Amino acid sequence: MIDFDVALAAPLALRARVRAQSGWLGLLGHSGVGKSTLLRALAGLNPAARRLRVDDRAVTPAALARRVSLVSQTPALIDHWTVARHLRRVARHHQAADLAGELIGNLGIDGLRHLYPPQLSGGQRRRVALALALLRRPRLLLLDEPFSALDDDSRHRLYPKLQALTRRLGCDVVLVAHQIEDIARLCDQVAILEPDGVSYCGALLPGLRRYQGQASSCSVLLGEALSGQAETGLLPVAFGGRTLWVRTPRLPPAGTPVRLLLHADDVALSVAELEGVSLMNQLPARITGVTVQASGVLVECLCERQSIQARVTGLSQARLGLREGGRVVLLFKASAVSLLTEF
Amino acid sequence: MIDFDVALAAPLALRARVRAQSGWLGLLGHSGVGKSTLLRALAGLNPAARRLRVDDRAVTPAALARRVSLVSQTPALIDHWTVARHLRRVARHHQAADLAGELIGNLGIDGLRHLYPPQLSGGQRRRVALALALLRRPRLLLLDEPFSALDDDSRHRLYPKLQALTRRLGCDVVLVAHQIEDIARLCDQVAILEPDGVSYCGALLPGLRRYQGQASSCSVLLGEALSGQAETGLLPVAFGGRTLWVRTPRLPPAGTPVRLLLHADDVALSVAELEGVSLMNQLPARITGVTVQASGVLVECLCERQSIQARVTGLSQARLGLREGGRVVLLFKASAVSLLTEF
Amino acid sequence: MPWLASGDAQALLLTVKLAATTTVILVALCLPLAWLLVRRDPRGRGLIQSLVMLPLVLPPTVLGYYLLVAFSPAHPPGSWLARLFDQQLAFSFSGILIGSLIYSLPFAFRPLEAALQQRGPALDEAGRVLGFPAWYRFLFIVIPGIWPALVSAALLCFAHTLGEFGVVLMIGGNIPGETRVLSVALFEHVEQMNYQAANRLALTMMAMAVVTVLLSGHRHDRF
Amino acid sequence: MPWLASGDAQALLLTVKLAATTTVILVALCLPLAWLLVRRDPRGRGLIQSLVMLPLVLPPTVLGYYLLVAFSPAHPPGSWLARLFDQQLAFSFSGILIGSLIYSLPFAFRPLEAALQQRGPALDEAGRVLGFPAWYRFLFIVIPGIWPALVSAALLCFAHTLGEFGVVLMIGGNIPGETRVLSVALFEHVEQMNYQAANRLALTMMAMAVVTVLLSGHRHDRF
Amino acid sequence: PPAGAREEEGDLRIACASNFYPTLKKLAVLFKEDHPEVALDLISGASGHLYQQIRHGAPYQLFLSADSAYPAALYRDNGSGVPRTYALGRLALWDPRGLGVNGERQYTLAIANPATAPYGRAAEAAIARYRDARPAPRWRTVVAANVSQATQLVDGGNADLGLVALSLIQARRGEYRVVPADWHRPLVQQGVVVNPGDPLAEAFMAFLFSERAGRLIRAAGYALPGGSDAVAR
Ligand SMILES: Nc1ncnc2c1ncn2[C@@H]1O[C@H](COP(=O)(O)OP(=O)(O)OP(=O)(O)O)[C@@H](O)[C@H]1O
Ligand SMILES: Nc1ncnc2c1ncn2[C@@H]1O[C@H](COP(=O)(O)OP(=O)(O)OP(=O)(O)O)[C@@H](O)[C@H]1O
Ligand SMILES: [Mg+2]
Ligand SMILES: [Mg+2]
Repeated sequence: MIDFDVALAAPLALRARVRAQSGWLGLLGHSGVGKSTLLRALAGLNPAARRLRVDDRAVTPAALARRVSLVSQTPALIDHWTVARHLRRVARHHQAADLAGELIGNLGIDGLRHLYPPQLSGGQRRRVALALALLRRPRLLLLDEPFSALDDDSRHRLYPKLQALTRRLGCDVVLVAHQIEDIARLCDQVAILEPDGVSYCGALLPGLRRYQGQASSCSVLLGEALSGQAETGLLPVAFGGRTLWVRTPRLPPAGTPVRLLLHADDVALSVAELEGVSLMNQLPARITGVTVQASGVLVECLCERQSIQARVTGLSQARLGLREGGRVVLLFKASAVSLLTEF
Repeated sequence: MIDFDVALAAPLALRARVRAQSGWLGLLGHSGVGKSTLLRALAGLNPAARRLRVDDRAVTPAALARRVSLVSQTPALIDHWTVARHLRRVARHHQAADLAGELIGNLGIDGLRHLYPPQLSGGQRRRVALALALLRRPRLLLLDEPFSALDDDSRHRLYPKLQALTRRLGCDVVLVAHQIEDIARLCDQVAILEPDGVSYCGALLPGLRRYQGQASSCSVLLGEALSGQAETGLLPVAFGGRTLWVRTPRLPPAGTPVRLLLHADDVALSVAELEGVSLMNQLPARITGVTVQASGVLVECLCERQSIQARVTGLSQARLGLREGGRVVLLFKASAVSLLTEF
Repeated sequence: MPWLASGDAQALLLTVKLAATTTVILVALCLPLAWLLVRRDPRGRGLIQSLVMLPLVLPPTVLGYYLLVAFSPAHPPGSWLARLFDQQLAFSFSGILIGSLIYSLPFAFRPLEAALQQRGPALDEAGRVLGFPAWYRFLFIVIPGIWPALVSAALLCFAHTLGEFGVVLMIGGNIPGETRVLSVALFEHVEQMNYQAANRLALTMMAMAVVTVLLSGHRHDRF
Repeated sequence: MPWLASGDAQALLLTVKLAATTTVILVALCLPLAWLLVRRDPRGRGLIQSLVMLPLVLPPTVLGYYLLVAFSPAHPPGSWLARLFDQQLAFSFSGILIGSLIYSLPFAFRPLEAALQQRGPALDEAGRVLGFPAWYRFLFIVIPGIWPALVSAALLCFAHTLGEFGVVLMIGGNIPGETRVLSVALFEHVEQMNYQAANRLALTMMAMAVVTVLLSGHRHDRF
Repeated sequence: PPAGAREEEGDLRIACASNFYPTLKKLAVLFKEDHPEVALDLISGASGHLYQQIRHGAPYQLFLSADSAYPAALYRDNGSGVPRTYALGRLALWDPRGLGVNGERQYTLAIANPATAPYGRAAEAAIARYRDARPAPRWRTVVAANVSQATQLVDGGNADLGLVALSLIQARRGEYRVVPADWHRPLVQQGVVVNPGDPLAEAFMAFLFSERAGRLIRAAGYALPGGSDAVAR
């Protein structure tokens, strides 16, 4: 359970109430809206916060500081301690020597032990700060854009490790990230911060849709992994009575419930099922809504009782005669589907 | 012409030689490889650089500092100056009062004028630093992850403005970004920095391919804009004898040569042209190569004398009988193509 | 003839003892006090800051005179102090130590406070984010973080106590082995127009100072 | 009866003039010197640092004596100086000014150097990135950036010159309106067992110090 | 209390005005010949300082002051012994570089501070006396904190002439002229036993008035009380 209620004092007067399930919570908001300020208050670093309630109890900043770890946008480290000394002292102080070795390996900071913080690169500094934050075995971990200096590859390798770790340590996470993809991959829930407070707090997809306006839309599909062949890199997923094909480097065990992400822009429509095409997924569906937008026509379909969106051009809409109640086939490649579930 | 040759001294002994066309050059490299250190040396901030040659002439750090602007990962500002004073003083010092107003508008920092740097959010600070860097009318602009605290939307709105500005000011740009997408959108060329030097410096796509290994592949297509209807958001592009449809919010004037980016993962293959589908682009092509990769089968095709790549699953390859010399139709949505050219 | 007169050697030892004790006590006292002022920022902060400066404003002899009055066992502050220390404070080592402490207070306090004000809060926050308790942050993070300022304050204190003279002369009374420090001895040599001994003593003191400063400088360049 | 004797009022003015001049000159001199040391980090840095401390090590009276020797028009340094300043330095305002400058040098130099060392390079680089020339960065970026340390150094200087006494007494010759400063006047009152006048003067000096410190504190809290 | 100590044994701390200190050191050697068991601590300082210290409990047994005001105050307020004059200081005009007083250029004359030092007061009186007799002399007076600093000013060349203690200069180079004793009030050197009845202090006091001591004191440039102006030269 992530449950807090914070009122910040002027100059950034802001009241933020969030109540969400345990796990990873994405915090969305435009630049300068107050995300970092809110996280600092939650970490007990804003003595001017007018109100601090966590789990429905008033808490002092000092009490918060003990249980909450923050990795800020530009993490502060102790300039006169080496990385090794940071790790050693924090581990000693929180009886976490065992955890230290694991974190060092997972975050790739082994080679940095002898360096002082001013010698670290931006990405290295963040990884060190992340390791230190986890070493404290916090109840709540606050991450303020921790991945922005990592390239896509390293990021994707890091995510499952992080999720496993936080699950094991039993700590909830609030993640601020400007890459929607990071949020979508890691979080089950999001909160949207606006200048007058938290305007949304709940499930991931409605949140993302709300936050991004109609600019980009995506669907989350729920299914169950079937057993596939690892060599092909293709995972068959039971989706209602049908099978979807998902490209993924590692296959989850059969029977795992999986969450799939599909962007409306990656879905094409056809009036009938096709032969002789490389598109692996063809789903017959019923059109439940057609919305004309600046960027195209958003077609909302229902298939196996789940909602899937496709965006096509106005020309195609006219040509195929798409309208509510009509029947279409949804076409998308196995590579268009991403597996959100980390395992 | 971007042309420099820098040798850094220990502890990060690194020799970097880059020679590229004028414009935007992306600098790729893993975290900690020395990108920021290199940029600092190029900005004249590393007095220990053992060798500094620009445009084939040896230069001193001080001379570099005069002509080169740097926006670093955590830009340093003057803590006791308001944003307004920063802008005013830098503008006065570089006779750029006219430019200031424009930058303030474009970068959305108007509301920040009365704030001191410690009060700025991460994204605001970067935007202010960017404005100041441009105000100096540098010959060379060095950007070290300037966009990492901006959300996708703001970023995409910023790009064309930035490109127009740097073109007008006649300044070349070296951009470090961990989001490959940023590089792909903004840069025509990339350099790859590895621990033992610059391993690649040249055109964007081979560079990206080389950097990412075979994980993702994309093609760049050259065409010429035709006149389209702005309301539809669709741009017809003459591609050899055929017409491609590209979704874009703003249409370039007819006759503009355009560069299009197409990811192999967004291209499907079919044995014949299809009817009754929403896919706007169907290009007949000849297969020139088939490569089996861990992540699928990369099919290289030739169409209108340009090379386009598609990645399909091994299953599809077998089903469609794809092999070198065969004929296929390339299928992709209008939204799968991004217009790289900014205008 | 030895380089220093025998009395001067004794004075040298006493001086080093006095200067070192003063420096250690002052730094140990001013660090927490200044930190408290910076952290809590109490209402009376400006007043405390200025009170701390007062010893500097009075000529040392005059300050010494007032201290002498205060230490006098005839009336209250002095009689209490005498009972507390179990001896008369004036004309004893404890007495000149207290005098030195008061007189050198500003040199320790001010630079430390300025440094803590500029770098302390950021250092403290860094430690807080890592989950260390307040005392730990102060001892192991804040103090090493302002090391150059600390060295500079300690040096000022030490050197100032070496040369200090008015207060010590007044409340110490020039008693060999107990309160006769180098500066007093040097003063006497000059007063007696004993120039060779004076020059030697001055050279010795300056050499001590140079060595102290050079030694203390080593840590500066750690980063 | 007026609060201060008429001679004391004159001494007050002279003292403020001396202290203010000393402070301004010292700060203006030490800032660039310290900055040079920090930026260039020359080989002899440690030596310069320790030389600067030397005036502190000698008892003021002794320092004054050596200055007298140096100022003596009978032989070289003094005879040159006398020609340069077109007057004998001893027993003149210029003379006690030079004495004060030398004696207070460490208090200005050390805190400034420590502050410049800790914050200067980062501030300078920020200005460099914005394309400002070196002199501009130093004047408008580095100096305001170490403001608390600068105030603290200036206050130490000022207060120390107010109370300074040994050097001035030695080389000044106690000439009313020219070299008779407050501390000398105060010293005389005590010596003459003129306790009421002494107390008043001491109170006045301490009040001046408190006001100065309180005024200087205002800028501290700008952020 | 010193009264309980054996008569010829123990510590004796003598606080002495700095101008008399060199002479006292010589006297101490003599005294030790007679009293080998006595450890002497000689403490020099400005008479005013020493007075303040004694008033506030300094552990000095005997006080040799250059200014009669302080012993008187001690006698009055502190219950100290009766002040006794053991020597009279003599003022001299010191002209180490032989400039003569009536030359063309302006001279700098160093004197001790009349406000605090007896020699300063004497010098002031002497100057007034001199002015009464002659047209205004061409000199500028600079004031040193005490008489030994005035001597240093002349010695170092910062001042041309000095009106200083004869005891400080008679062994040094250069010309001097002793100022007639009646040009100023007598410069009494007074001794006072801080705690009356202190045997060691009393013993030293008695020694001061012995003939051997008197000879030494006179040789050092002082006159003896009661005696004529019997200074050599
Ligand atoms: N003293 C002040 N006066 C006015 N506004 C202030 C003051 N201090 C901070 N602010 C504002 O408070 C906000 C702080 O935002 P914060 O750093 O929490 O943003 P953020 O959501 O983390 O943004 P980013 O995504 O760019 O990091 C900024 O908009 C800043 O302008
Ligand atoms: N004194 C030193 N000893 C050893 N290595 C050092 C030292 N100083 C810096 N380094 C190394 O130099 C590198 C500096 O990298 P730099 O900051 O240029 O990386 P970067 O490519 O910008 O990385 P990022 O993408 O994370 O910002 C780091 O790998 C760091 O470990
Ligand atoms: Mg932020
Ligand atoms: Mg970097």
